[in-house]
Amino acid sequence: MWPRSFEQPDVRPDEERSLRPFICLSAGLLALWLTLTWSLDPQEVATGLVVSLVVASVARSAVHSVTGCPGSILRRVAWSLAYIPYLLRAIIAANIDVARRVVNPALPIRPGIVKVRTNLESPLGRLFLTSSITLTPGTLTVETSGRELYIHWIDVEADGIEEASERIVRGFERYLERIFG
Amino acid sequence: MIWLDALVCLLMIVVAVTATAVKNLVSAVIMVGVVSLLVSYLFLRMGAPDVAMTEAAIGAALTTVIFLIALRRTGEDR
Amino acid sequence: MVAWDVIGALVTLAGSVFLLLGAIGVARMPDLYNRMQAGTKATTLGNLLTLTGLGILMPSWLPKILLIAVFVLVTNPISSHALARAAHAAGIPLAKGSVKDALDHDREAR
Amino acid sequence: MADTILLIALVLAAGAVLLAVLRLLRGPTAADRAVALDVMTLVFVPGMVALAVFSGRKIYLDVALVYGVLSFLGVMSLARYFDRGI
Repeated sequence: MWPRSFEQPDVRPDEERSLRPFICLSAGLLALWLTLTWSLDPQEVATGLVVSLVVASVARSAVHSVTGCPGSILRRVAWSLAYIPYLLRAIIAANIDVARRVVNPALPIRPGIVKVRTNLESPLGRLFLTSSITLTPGTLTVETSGRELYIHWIDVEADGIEEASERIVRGFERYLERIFG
Repeated sequence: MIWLDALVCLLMIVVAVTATAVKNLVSAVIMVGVVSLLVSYLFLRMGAPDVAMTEAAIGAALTTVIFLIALRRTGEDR
Repeated sequence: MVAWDVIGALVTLAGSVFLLLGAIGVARMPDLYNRMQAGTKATTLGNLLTLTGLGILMPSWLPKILLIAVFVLVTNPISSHALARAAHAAGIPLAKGSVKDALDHDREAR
Repeated sequence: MADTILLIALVLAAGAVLLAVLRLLRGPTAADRAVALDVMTLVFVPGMVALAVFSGRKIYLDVALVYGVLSFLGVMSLARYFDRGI
């Protein structure tokens, strides 16, 4: 079901033994469960605990890429919190831009697929980058191959790789490279 | 909001009839999915959330996947 | 008390304006990729605003409604990226006025 | 006041559904129709939440959530099909 371009990261043997990702994942799943049921009944909590432990033990390898990052957790959480308003502002600005194009009778678009290059190393960071680019109207990630992204742009302003990367990628990258290292 | 229900019913009939007439079979599968979306909304409107949830599970996901697998296996899409 | 109702209704109205704009884009745009730009993105903001407005109308349900909004926000880019990628791989062309297609160019070079 | 604004919002959402159905019926390729299906889901999920808020039954929210999840699955399987995956 997952797009092929988001490969699983390599799992190093020393991380295989660590319990931290397992505990993080099961705590996250339990929090999701409690939000969904929205009650602190002992039966609900017990069921959630069992289910989240089972799911976490099955899907453990998926969280290695998060906990395997260098740097302190606190700093990354702070940058993630700063990233959310930035992303929302970008989405709203781009939405108004696209809405203006749509209602204009002349339909002023210059679509095309451009190639950009990212400096992000971690696969999870790239996943967030492609998702953020896709979430902003006007740009849509069509294909990824390694560090290169092919992006459908509703109004091609810049032709070269460097210039297009500057316009589309850099703003998100500034935050993401601090979150995912 | 009876006009909204009437509109949804009308759209449902139009989409369902088109689904039988369209040449491309994948398009027909997508239209069946849309019909199940509208039916699910109507069930919800009539006060049956459990039926709506079942319709969503079967109509949106299960039949789409099964139809697509069947199309791929029979090679009818070419 | 009444003021909150009006604020929630106004936010919902703003969201539905974006939903309508996205749908207009889907109906008007010339090719699949541009339709996706208007359709699945402008409607995401519409979705977010509508759900927030409804959450303001019913504050005790706000966490669950925001959970639905976050879920839409997470799954939407993944499904539209997958759809665009598959469509390009299946050879659906860009519209006539398109400026360039770097991906097609690179595929042929390989 | 608030009721009037919400009624206008409902009319706009119904217009969005109409336009999406137009694209569904016209769309030259199946992928265009898949986009229309995606848009309709994005309109109907807040619609179901609105129904939940107006009727005051919290269980309706679960239907909206389940619909969101399953429609994501449907669109992903369509994408896999176009990509010759399934």
